[in-house]
Amino acid sequence: MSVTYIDAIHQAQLELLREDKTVFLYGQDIGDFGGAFKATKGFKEEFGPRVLDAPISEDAMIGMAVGAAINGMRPIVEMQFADFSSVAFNQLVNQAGTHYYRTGIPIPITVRMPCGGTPGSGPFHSQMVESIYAHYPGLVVVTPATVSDAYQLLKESVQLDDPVIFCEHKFLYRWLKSASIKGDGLPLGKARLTRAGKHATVVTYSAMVHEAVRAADRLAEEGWEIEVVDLRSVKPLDIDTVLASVARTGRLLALGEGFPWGGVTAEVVSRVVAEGFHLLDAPPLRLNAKDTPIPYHPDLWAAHRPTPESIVEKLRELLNL
Amino acid sequence: MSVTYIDAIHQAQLELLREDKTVFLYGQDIGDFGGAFKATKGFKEEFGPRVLDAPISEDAMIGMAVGAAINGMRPIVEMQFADFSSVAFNQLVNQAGTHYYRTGIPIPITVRMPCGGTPGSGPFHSQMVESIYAHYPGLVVVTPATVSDAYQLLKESVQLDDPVIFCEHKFLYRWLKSASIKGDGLPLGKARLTRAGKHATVVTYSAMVHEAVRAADRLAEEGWEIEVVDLRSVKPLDIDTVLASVARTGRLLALGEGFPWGGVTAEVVSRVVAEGFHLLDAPPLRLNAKDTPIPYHPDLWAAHRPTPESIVEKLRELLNL
Amino acid sequence: MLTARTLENKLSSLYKGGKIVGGVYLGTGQEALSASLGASLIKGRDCFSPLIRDQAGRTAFGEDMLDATRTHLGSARGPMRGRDGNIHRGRPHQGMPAMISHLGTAVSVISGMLIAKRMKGELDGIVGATSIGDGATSTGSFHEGLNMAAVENLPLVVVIADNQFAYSTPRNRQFACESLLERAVGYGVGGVEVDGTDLKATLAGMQQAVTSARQGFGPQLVVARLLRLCGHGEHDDASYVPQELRDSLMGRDCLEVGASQIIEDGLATAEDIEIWRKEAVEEVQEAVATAQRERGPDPYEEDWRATSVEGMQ
Amino acid sequence: MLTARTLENKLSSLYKGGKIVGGVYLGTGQEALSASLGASLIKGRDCFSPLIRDQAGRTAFGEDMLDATRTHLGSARGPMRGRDGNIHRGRPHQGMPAMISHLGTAVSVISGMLIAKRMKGELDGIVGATSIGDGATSTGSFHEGLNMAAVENLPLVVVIADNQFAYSTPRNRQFACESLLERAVGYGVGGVEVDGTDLKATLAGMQQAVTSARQGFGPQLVVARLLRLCGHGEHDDASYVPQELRDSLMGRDCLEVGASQIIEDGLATAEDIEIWRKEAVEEVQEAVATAQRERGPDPYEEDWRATSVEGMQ
Ligand SMILES: Cc1ncc(C[n+]2csc(CCOP(=O)(O)OP(=O)(O)O)c2C)c(N)n1
Ligand SMILES: Cc1ncc(C[n+]2csc(CCOP(=O)(O)OP(=O)(O)O)c2C)c(N)n1
Ligand SMILES: [Mg+2]
Ligand SMILES: [Mg+2]
Repeated sequence: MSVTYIDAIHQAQLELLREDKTVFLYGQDIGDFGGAFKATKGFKEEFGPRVLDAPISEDAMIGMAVGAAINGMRPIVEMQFADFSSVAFNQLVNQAGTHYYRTGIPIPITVRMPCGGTPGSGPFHSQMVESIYAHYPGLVVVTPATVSDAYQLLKESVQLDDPVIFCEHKFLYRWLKSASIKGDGLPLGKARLTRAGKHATVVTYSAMVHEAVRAADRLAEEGWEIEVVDLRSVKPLDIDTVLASVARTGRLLALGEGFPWGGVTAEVVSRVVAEGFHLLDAPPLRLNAKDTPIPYHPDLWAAHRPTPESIVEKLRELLNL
Repeated sequence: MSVTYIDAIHQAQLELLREDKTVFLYGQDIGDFGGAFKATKGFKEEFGPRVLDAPISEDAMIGMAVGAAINGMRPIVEMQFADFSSVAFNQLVNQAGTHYYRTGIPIPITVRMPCGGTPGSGPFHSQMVESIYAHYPGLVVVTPATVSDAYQLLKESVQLDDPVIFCEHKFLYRWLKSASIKGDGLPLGKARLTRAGKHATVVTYSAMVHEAVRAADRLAEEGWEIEVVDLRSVKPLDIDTVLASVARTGRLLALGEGFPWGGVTAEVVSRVVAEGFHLLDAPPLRLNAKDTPIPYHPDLWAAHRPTPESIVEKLRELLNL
Repeated sequence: MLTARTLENKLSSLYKGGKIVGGVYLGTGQEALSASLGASLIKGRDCFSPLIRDQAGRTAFGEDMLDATRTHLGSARGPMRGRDGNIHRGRPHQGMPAMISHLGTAVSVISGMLIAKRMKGELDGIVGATSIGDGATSTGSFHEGLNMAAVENLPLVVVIADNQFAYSTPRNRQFACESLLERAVGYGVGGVEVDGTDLKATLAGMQQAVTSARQGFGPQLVVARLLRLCGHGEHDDASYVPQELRDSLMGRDCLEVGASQIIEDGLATAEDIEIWRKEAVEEVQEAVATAQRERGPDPYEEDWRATSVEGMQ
Repeated sequence: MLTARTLENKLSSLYKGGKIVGGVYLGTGQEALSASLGASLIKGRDCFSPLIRDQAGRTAFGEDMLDATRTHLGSARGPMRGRDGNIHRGRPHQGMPAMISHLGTAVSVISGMLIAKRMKGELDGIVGATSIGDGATSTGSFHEGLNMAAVENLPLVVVIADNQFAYSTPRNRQFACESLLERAVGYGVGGVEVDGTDLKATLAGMQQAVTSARQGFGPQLVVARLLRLCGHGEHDDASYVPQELRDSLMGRDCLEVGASQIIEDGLATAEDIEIWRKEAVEEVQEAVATAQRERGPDPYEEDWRATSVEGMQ
């Protein structure tokens, strides 16, 4: 039997709801309907008043969660699509993000963000949001790439006392399967060496981990050994693991599916050069999506985001520097 | 007679309103009251219906501006404080930012953002916003540091066919004076060499340009010649001017007043290392504000943001590397 | 109405046959409402920001059917050139903005279009209109936009299609008032409620509202009760809609009601309608065939620019 | 009320004397309304999210005066420890969240606090309350929050201080309805309108609303007409308020009206009030003196952490 990425998210929430009476769910269509992606299927039946359908009010959804957290609950808010969290941006960065620093009271809310592109989803159902939330103080930003991480990091996120932006990748929901939901137990905050190598390091996260591995597979045929580091969370960002990898390979490609200006890849490169300049044998490079809205047409979409082909190409450039 | 930074913004708007009937202003308290910072003083009298007081509806303010721009107007929207644009975030990045790419129709709106810290302004009246907007495709992000740039870049921004996030620094409003409003005519998109040097380059923008110059002055007493580059706009980001400077000095400090994760400084460092790795004699460093909300107390605030002292310290670190 | 229904049925099959990717969102059961709005507006003068379920209104307002088929099929020749899809299309310079997905945000955009016209002295006799669902009235955008339009006394018509559900969420989880028309007074705007399944009543109510707005009486709310006779999108079977509701008057098909009204009033015969239906089928076939023959956008020819002025990225 | 006025007068002089940096925002003229709210709530049980002009309500709800002076003066010992200032203070675990500046956002927060109580089975007989200005009703946050509370049928009281202006913006540039109470029906909530300058009337109206909420009748809107008798902040001379309005009944000082009502009803004599005034002055002096003696936060001792769990930044 195999477990999908969305199964893992479902299972994590199920256990959280069962284990902790202060956990509750809030989101559009998450009740009887089970959510747009069925991540909450069956919960309404079992947990009744702890699974609440929200009106189309993302700002109020987050404000409500903050209030509930103040009074001892651990809300999990489901955004129907991460793209719609733009409407809740203020409550996320200014209400939730500042609360602990200002008042000394932590706000254990988890906001589930179905992120990332799938063919035909277009400009408003495909966005990555990790970079804008990580920019603000006070928010933890988690970006699982594997089935077991989706499960384990979600559990850890909800158990954490601070607000977590939990970025789930929609492309992985049903496509990514695993024999087991149990992982290696790596805690939130630690990056994982997904694939060992010695010629170059690709640092990435979320769905791009798999594209990076594909690119590495192709280059392996030519004798190149590419190391792939999965950040798992972009804030905190486990720069030690990244530096250790760069120390081995001397070459860095920071890879992300988000827009190219700023963001995770820029943060990774900047930290690596500040702390590990001497480790580098070549200029560290970045590969992101293009600097336009995410196009609807699958052909444009495939050209907009990094693909195994464009990653291979970029890695060749890096290896030749 | 001397002109302040806010005078320059006032004058630019006055001329724009006089020269172009399609320019109009929208914002809270900008009518008879002349705006929270008096940037629109007297305009209601002269331009009547082209100066409209807005309700406390930042989302609608931007939506309205987009609609007006579609139908041929050039709205200037004043946010009372840049911090409140978080409420309009969605309309800015998803409505305004995507419009040209999706429809082929440019949206000439300019959003004036009173940014940055002043003592006692606290977490919600001090924020820098350039990094979140520059992250999104389709928005031009302008960050003037001088009186003449405030004037000239605002005029260019409004005349530009694309949406502009115009980041004015509140600390400069009345503190920064100049003998003349006329500048060197450098166009939007070009960075300026504010101060020539040969030992290290500080790349910065907005109010931090002045703090960098102060730091450079202090180090000059010890014989260090620090070059200061004023980006003027962070998107577009004039990497050529930055690279030319780094080519001269071999050392880079990227300096900003924003939060430290991601943002302008990370983008600058990442581009420099990608395109000018061989120019560097030392690891490029960054200095930003601290990773907490901006504190209210002036003593905390002064420790939260970069100061001439902390810039000097960071530059010494860089010079010793 | 008939054309829209015919077109949408075809789009649904194309989606189910894998020819349209992403999603297909239909207005089945809401055509009388949407068409009444489109038909009450004047193309080339008025502005109209259609939403998810407005194929009928688009057609009535004069949108070229090719815009629909090309956008759904991703043709490079459609108004969105493959950059956006399905209902996310428009021709802003022809008075029809291209919706973004974020609900409620069009209310202020259309208001801005009217404000521009006012400033240019072109507002006289003009109306702007947009549609919105019952669920989207819960957005801050809707509130801010309508309130702003009321303050500016704009000739705006906001049509609320209260189809009892937002995706799967029933109206009692969305708002606590009896009828959304009760919101009108709080915004200081006019309003009318109609039975959205009744073409004649809907058209009459719509024309009343559009006329009021046109005459300078400020924003008007039109609240229609009806049921969407399809899923939220064509991926959804709408099994959450209770059978009693489907069987109630609200579950009537406005197209059938409309047809009998037209026949009853002697405006057309059943044979006429049959002929229209056939004509619609032909028109749809042709528009689909044309779009299907056309290429999608070529990624290698794209300029990948999000700003119109060069060097601004 | 008297205490609040006395405290705020003092804060104003401290600001003008350069002892308080940033800004000072007062509730002068709104004390009857705010105090009525605070006094109708039960500390330790109810939740109250005060806004800009709620010093009187804070005091009546039981906020320690030192919280006010310490926060304004930036003492490290205040609840905000110098990290936030002036009115941006609270003690969330004592039922009083610390407002952020973004208007309207507290409505959903206080609703969330109530939802938590409901889930924990502690909601019975509890009320949550928040204040908001006429201007802030134009925010999407207000709309989303109140609508959500109505859907959840929460025991929430939202007090709208319609003081005719939002900063300098008069109400006719803010909304187009006659009275903001007209919004209640559209949200499906109860409501009452009061003359905010009349202490007795305001207290009666407030208690009615709080009681309704407490008894399970869902959210209640209290709309008070009044005038702010100070600037938006102490940097503002409010010269945009027309003299006729100041001279109207709305421009009455609720403190004076309240005093004569108390005397008239035989609840206290003029002498009693004089004594209270003196006591208030002393209390304020002491609270100010204490806060002034205290240190501000030491930047070198700050941990500069925005998350409670180590290693999460
Ligand atoms: C701000 C925002 N949140 C969530 C969504 C996702 N969404 C798309 S349609 C929809 C339901 C809309 O319901 P309603 O407004 O009643 O319109 P209907 O679909 O019934 O026509 C939702 C929740 C969205 N598009 N925008
Ligand atoms: C979202 C948002 N936009 C703008 C502001 C700036 N601002 C602070 S107070 C104020 C006026 C508030 O008016 P009102 O709600 O009537 O309250 P009052 O000051 O009259 O008590 C404004 C515009 C803000 N705090 N939040
Ligand atoms: Mg609906
Ligand atoms: Mg007010």
